[in-house]
Amino acid sequence: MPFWLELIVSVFLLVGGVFLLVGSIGLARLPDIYTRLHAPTKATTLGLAGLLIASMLLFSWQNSTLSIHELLIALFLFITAPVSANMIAKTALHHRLPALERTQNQDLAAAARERLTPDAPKKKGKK
Amino acid sequence: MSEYLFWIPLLTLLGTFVPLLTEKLNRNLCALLTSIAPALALLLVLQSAEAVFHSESLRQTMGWIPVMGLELAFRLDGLSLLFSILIIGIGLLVILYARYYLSEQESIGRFYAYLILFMTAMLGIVLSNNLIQLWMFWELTSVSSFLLISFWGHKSEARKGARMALTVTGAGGLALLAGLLLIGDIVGSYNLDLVLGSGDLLREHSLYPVVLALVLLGAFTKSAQFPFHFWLPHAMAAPTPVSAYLHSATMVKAGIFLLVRFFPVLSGTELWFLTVSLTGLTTLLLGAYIALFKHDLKGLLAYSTISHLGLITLLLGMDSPLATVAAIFHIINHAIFKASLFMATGIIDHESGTRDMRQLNGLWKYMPYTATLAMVAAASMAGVPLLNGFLSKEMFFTETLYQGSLGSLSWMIPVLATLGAVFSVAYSTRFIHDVFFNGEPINLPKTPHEPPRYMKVPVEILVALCLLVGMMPNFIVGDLLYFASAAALQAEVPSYSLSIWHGFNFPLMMSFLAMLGGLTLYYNRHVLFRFQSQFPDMDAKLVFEALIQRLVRHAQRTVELFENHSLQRYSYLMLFFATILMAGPLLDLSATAGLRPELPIDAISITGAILLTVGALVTVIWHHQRMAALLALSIVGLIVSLIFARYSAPDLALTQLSVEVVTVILLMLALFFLPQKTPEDSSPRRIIRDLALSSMIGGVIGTICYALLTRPLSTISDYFLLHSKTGGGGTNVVNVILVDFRGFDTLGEITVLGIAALGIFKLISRMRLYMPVSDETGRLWANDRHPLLLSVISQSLLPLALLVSVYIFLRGHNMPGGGFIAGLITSVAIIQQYIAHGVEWVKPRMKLNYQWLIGSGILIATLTGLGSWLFDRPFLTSWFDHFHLPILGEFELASAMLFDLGVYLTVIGATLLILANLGKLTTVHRATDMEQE
Amino acid sequence: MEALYAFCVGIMTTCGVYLLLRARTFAVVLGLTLLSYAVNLFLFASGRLKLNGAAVLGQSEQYADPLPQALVLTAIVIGFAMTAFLVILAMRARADLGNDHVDGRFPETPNNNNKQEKN
Amino acid sequence: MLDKVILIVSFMICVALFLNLWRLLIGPSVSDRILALDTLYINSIALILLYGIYSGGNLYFEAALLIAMLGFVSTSALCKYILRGDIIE
Amino acid sequence: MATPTGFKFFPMPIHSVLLFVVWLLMNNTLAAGHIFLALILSITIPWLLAGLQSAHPPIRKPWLAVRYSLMVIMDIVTANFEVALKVIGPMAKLQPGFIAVYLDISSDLGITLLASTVSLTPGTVSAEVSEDKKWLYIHALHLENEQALIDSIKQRYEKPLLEILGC
Amino acid sequence: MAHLPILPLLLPLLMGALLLLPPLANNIKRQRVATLVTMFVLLALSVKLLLTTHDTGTQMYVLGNWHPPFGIVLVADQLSSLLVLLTAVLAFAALLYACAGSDQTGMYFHPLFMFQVLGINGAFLTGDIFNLFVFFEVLLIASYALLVHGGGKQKTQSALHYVILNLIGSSLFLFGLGILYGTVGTLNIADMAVKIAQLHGGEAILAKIGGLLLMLVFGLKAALLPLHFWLPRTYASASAPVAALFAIMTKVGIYSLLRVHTVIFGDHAGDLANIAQPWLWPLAVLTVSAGTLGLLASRSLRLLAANLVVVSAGTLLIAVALQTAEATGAALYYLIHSTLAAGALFLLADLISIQRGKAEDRFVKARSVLQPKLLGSFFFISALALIGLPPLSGFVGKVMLLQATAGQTTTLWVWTVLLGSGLSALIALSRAGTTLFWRTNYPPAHYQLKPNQSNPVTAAHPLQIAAIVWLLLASPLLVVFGGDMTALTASAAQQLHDIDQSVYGLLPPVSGSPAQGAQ
Ligand code: NA
Ligand code: NA
Repeated sequence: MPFWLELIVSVFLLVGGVFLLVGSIGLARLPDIYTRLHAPTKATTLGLAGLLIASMLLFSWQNSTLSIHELLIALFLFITAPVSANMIAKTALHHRLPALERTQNQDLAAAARERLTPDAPKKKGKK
Repeated sequence: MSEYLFWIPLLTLLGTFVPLLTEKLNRNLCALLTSIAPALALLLVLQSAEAVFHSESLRQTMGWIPVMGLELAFRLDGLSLLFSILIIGIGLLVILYARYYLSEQESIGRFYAYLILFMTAMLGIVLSNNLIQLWMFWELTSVSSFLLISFWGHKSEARKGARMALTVTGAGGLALLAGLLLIGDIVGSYNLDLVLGSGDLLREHSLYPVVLALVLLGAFTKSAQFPFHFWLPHAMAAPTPVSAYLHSATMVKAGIFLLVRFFPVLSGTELWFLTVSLTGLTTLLLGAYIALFKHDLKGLLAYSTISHLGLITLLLGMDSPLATVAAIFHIINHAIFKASLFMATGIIDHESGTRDMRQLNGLWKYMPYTATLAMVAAASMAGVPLLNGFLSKEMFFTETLYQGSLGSLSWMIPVLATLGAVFSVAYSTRFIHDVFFNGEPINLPKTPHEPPRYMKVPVEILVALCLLVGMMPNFIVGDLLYFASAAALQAEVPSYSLSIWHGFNFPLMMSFLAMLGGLTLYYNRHVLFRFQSQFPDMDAKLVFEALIQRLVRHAQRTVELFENHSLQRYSYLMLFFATILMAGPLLDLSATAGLRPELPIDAISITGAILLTVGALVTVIWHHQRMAALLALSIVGLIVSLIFARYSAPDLALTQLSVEVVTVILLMLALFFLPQKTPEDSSPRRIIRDLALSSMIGGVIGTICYALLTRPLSTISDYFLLHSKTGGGGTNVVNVILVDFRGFDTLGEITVLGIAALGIFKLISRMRLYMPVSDETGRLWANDRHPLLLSVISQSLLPLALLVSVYIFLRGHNMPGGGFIAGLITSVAIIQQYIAHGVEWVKPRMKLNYQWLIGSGILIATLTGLGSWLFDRPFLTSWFDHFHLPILGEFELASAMLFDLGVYLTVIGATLLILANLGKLTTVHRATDMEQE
Repeated sequence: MEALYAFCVGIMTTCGVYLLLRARTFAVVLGLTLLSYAVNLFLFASGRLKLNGAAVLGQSEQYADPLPQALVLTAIVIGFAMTAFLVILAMRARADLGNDHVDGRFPETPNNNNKQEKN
Repeated sequence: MLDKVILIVSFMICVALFLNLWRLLIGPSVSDRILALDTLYINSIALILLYGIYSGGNLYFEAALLIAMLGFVSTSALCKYILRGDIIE
Repeated sequence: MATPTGFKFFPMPIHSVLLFVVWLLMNNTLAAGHIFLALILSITIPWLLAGLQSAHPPIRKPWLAVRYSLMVIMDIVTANFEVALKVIGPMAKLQPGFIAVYLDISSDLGITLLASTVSLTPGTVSAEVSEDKKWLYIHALHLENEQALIDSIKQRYEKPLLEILGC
Repeated sequence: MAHLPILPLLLPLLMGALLLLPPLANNIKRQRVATLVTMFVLLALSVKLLLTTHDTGTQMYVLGNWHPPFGIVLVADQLSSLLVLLTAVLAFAALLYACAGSDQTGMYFHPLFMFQVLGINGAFLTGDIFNLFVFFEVLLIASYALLVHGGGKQKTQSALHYVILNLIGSSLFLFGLGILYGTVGTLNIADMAVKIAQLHGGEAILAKIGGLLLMLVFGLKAALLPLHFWLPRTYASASAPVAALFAIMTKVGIYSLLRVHTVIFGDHAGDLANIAQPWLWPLAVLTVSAGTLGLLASRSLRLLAANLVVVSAGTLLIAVALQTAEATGAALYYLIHSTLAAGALFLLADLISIQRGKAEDRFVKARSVLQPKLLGSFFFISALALIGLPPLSGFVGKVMLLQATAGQTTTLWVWTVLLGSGLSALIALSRAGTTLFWRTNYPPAHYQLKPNQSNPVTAAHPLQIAAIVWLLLASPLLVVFGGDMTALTASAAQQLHDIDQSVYGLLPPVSGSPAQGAQ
């Protein structure tokens, strides 16, 4: 295997590994369920993407054909991760899990829980 | 020369059906037709008499079950002849008698059938020339007598009496069986001829005492010897014809017959003498004594029967040839007078409505003819001269005088015998005086009068016999007695004389004493009655029933002690047993590790092991919070599939993963209907106990696993690796094993899955549910039934998932995958639609009949296997070939694919039948029922 | 490695058996699931452990024993069917008997089962 | 070099797995645990892919794919259970 | 199974294309046999599943869709680093908060795509959609300027999505 | 008829699948006809199979044309064909009975019934130890589903115990199989027998554990103490045709013990010869004792019948423990007899409990049955047979067993419990019969059916009567043709104990040579 390829693969692997680790660190460290949601849903997906690219490169070289079926895993993850996050967020809201005290707009969480529209003065999104 | 022997019992056996078939006809006709078979049998017996009287024993043998030494072997010698004549003769009289005894409402057909069946059994016993056959008929008498005694089954005493008789005689029968089998084992044959010739062999065998005890148990229970006598009086609950038959000539005489039959081989020892004679003596005295106090006529006769049986037993126990002759003679005499007495009692009962001697008085006035008959018979029972009872009693007294086996105590036997005779005279006198004289009847239900003409005929015949035998013994029974004795002794018959006058001698004095004593005793009976009345009246029936009740209660308590319907105990016992079975041999295993080199440990493995361990432990620790436990369990499942992946089993990893998810979904579906928390209901002791056992098992299993892993092994698998491609057409050996080498396992496996689904559907249907309206904290459920994102994304993933499952399916034969995994992926994808959209949305849009899927899946797999029959190969022989098509290139077709399709369909059908229907449960009545506990 | 593997099997057996011996159906289900994991790993181990030896011809140099794998696969499927049935039976028991005790009732006090039936 | 990198990355993933386990154990809420499990699934995919790279085998892709798919189903079912109790209604 | 909308053979043309590509992707091949197979599957699977699909607005501007995807991917990559730093950095500095975004996009698919994008791009997670599908509730890991975040979501993601889907 | 040995499996399998599909699905009348015809054909085939094995020797069916020891084989020797025939006879009666209406008290009776027969036949016919496991599971899962047929609390409750205990059993089975494969590396029973004999040292010890675990598992099915506790209530709660069919289930365990512990761990197994014996015989004696107590303790006829099953299972286990051809032959005869008689009693108990109203089959005073003569005669006959009283088949079996156990060190124990169990059965059944039929509120003659009863009592359906008669007829026939029957069982036992036939005859001359000739 040429050194450059090994290097690239290594870099992707390391990046992937780091992001996976960071995601899990976030999961362990972050202070409330809502913040914890962020870490794994994206850091880990990106981390996995790193590994997948490394794998693609390596196997493409090894088998001398384009090996891109790993993309499928990435595709799946990118499609499903937001839904998982959404569902977990819903459970957190449903269980009225306390957000970090300094979380802004906690009243919105209450509205979100009941799937209502936010109060009239707070319609900040309106153009 | 004697091919007709088996016709004797066969005729009566066939005759059993006659009354059942002719019951609908007129009762007289029924009785008449019923008599035909026994009458013919009697003719056959009498026809053989001549041969027997020429010292021949007739024999007939037919093969039956050689493996168990059972043959149909009949033997007619003097003893059998005597008994056969008694059995059939008295039986015929009873048939006639019963015709008038039973009321119009009672099923005479059933009665006759039981009676003839019983007769058959008795004939079978006395004609047997094979021990097992003998036992067969022996037990048949117990059974058929049960039917007879319990003929009036709606009466409690009849039921209890019958059960008691059956239990006691049945138990004795089992002992007898053991004894006979031992005899057969010792002698090496069950043939009576051979056995009778092996007396010395038996007597000298170390097991002789056991054999003797067992055989005597059989004989004594049957012939109501003390202490097994108690059943007999209660068998009087039977209709009187039954008593007349069972307690004179047949049932109880079977025991006596057995003693006589085995006399040549078992007697002649100290043991025989002591047990048999002492038992007989006790029974004789006890029966005679109690008989006096019975107010019930049949009760009196019952104890009298016991007493006379004791007398015969005593004679046999004396172990002398002459005593045996006397015993046989008394068998005849007792049968005759006792049968007639019972019949007379029946007439009295029938015509006056009671048998209580306190009510019955002075019947002489109402039924003088019957009274005369009864009085003659009773006199015979008392041993009055010129009647048959006198003769055998004289012989009995003689024999008591001439034996000396009790040494210096031998004088007691004649004394006690005389004492017995005193009581015998006393109760006979009571029978005569208390019933026919002694004033006027008291409160009789009916006004007595003479019975119908033909009801008296049997009694007349029997009483006539009493007189005839009593006066002309030689003429009437001389030959019969002689040859019966010869057969019984299997040796020279000693000389004896059957005359009515032997001069003034000691026995005559004993008779005289007995007469005198008896009359005196009867005259002063009130003193004795008063004396007796201070003892509590022990009802054997009650005692026996109480005993059985106690036995039952103890049994119930013991059973409940162990069988307490606690699954925890049953599981514990099984697992404990398993631990013992495994740990025992393990202690012998000197070195746990074998010689196989071990793989090195790495960080990932340690991580996996820790995750797995923690997951498993946490599942246990959290099992009270079920949802959390489920999460912990999921970790374990995940790690297990990673382990499979690690150790070169990709197929297993895939399968484990997909099964895991379906299982978790299923558990959640179920959890909804189950309590969310497990209460703490194990005591600390139980927890420690369970922990101890489970860690023992875990340790043992782990050790075995390690021991296996470290030992080299050569298996048959090289063959599979070698032939997978060439013979099975696939490179994924595991898959080829599944669909080809061991495709039959897989066929079974999908059948299991299909059956499970059917069973689950069966369980779900008509289930009453408790549906919680809130979670365990009391929080109402969220109102968002179908979250938007989930719905949209799940929907768009479905085609993709299906594509993946096709991919997994198609590559299965050559790469990890296959029908099972593909089926699970498809199912999970569809389940995801149910989760995201709900049943109401999915159901109309997907009209798959899951049941049909299961059926067709199994069918396809089976038919694929059957396809090989077309090529004359065994079931499931696979076929594959490579084809080449232009443009598309080369591809492979294999029957295994079709088989796998069957697997695929079954899996989908089964999984969805389970999950979708489970989901459906709630759609209709969501949040209606509340928790109920 | 073999020792570690055996340890894992042992631990799962222990936990599974302990849960099997609990009084509630759900715990028993969990226990059986754990036990069947242990059983599957055990059966798998009867072919010994092998790294990089997937029994796919041409994919490895030395192959792991494929036969136990096939057996485990069958065992997994059958185990799934059985677990599923048990789970639903547990539901049914809850529905029919009103509780989720494995005996369908709570342990009795010793003095209420003295009813005797006479005949 | 690649071997060492793989070793390092596998070590990272192991640490990540432990962190997931830690979160799963301490919770505090069920949502946290579901999240931890979801992350555990993703890290397992990573582990499998890494093992595939390490062993040069082509046999592990499907396992990774399956975890991705089934992990999602499992997570959404668990959440649905928390939300509605009844996951199929 | 009924086909509510679309052609008889291609009830879901986009799906068909996707399936075709994915099949070849999975098999890592362009062999004729597989192309044939992919063709069959990309027709039959949508056809089989047509009943289980809700009607979605067709993609009006496919190229814009591709551009959008690439942009999102870039956003994911760059912003992931930010999140990584925040995760590793001191927790005390975090200023999380909820926001509600009013939705102009109305189709289910559009809302889903927007919410997914928001979740994938770092710093934000779509937590809930209001029952009337007019509001998207988002949790932000570090909320400094609420309005700016809302505007950026609407401008950067919602607008192109509206164009792509046409509603 | 080259495919004869597999037909007893394929027939119920195919019919089971077809019953799930139109036109048979959801049409009870068609299903009845279909399954009855199937069972009848199966009966004929089983007779043919038995005759064939008797005349031309063991039939081996090489599935997939993969020759032993590699593929799965079916082995139809005299023993297995005899049991397949027995199953057919019993199942036919159970099905007849069910067709009178109890098949409609729940779903899927007919397909489940077919699968149940499949599982039983499979367990009898297979020559492969793992395949035996698979068929065990088939018969178990079908039995789980059949057990809850008809519904009701009792069924659910006892099913829960039955299922969980058997699931534990299945796990132990797999542990055992894992150990055996891990020591000998083969699954074919005959091949295993050859290889077991060559084991020494640590491997032998491990294999011993495997063998003992299998003993436990088979013991669980065969109701060996202390694994029998589940049986009485389970059998007593099952619906009548199911309980009747279950009468064969303990025999599957006994058969497997015979097969595995005579062929694999038999006399010739070297270090591992007769490993189960020291456990088996005392436990078997205790099993009979437990069943004996159970007989006395039973409060209902069905419980009594179930305890009779325990007694007969224990009795058979004693014979199995003896490991002699004579004992096995006797046991086979007794097995046939006890299975059919117990099946009849279960069916009869159902009729009685239907006709006795609220009291069902409990031993209490109650109203009289509607057909006292008919049911009473049936009861009497089956009681005679089950107690072991002449002239019905029970005594032949029992006497032969006693003969087979004579002259051993254990004779005293064995005879005592065997005879004791007979006495206990006598007491229990005579009490049961007199109570059920005679201890009535009104004498039968005065009993009239009131027209407006909430729970109308119906006379037994002709099919139900036919089913019982069919089973009861077997008992006298077994005695009348006792010579032939005992010769048959003796020959089957001889064959099983003959290592040349039961092991070497089933393997290629040189074990391990690739004999595969497929494709
Ligand atoms: Na009087
Ligand atoms: Na539902």
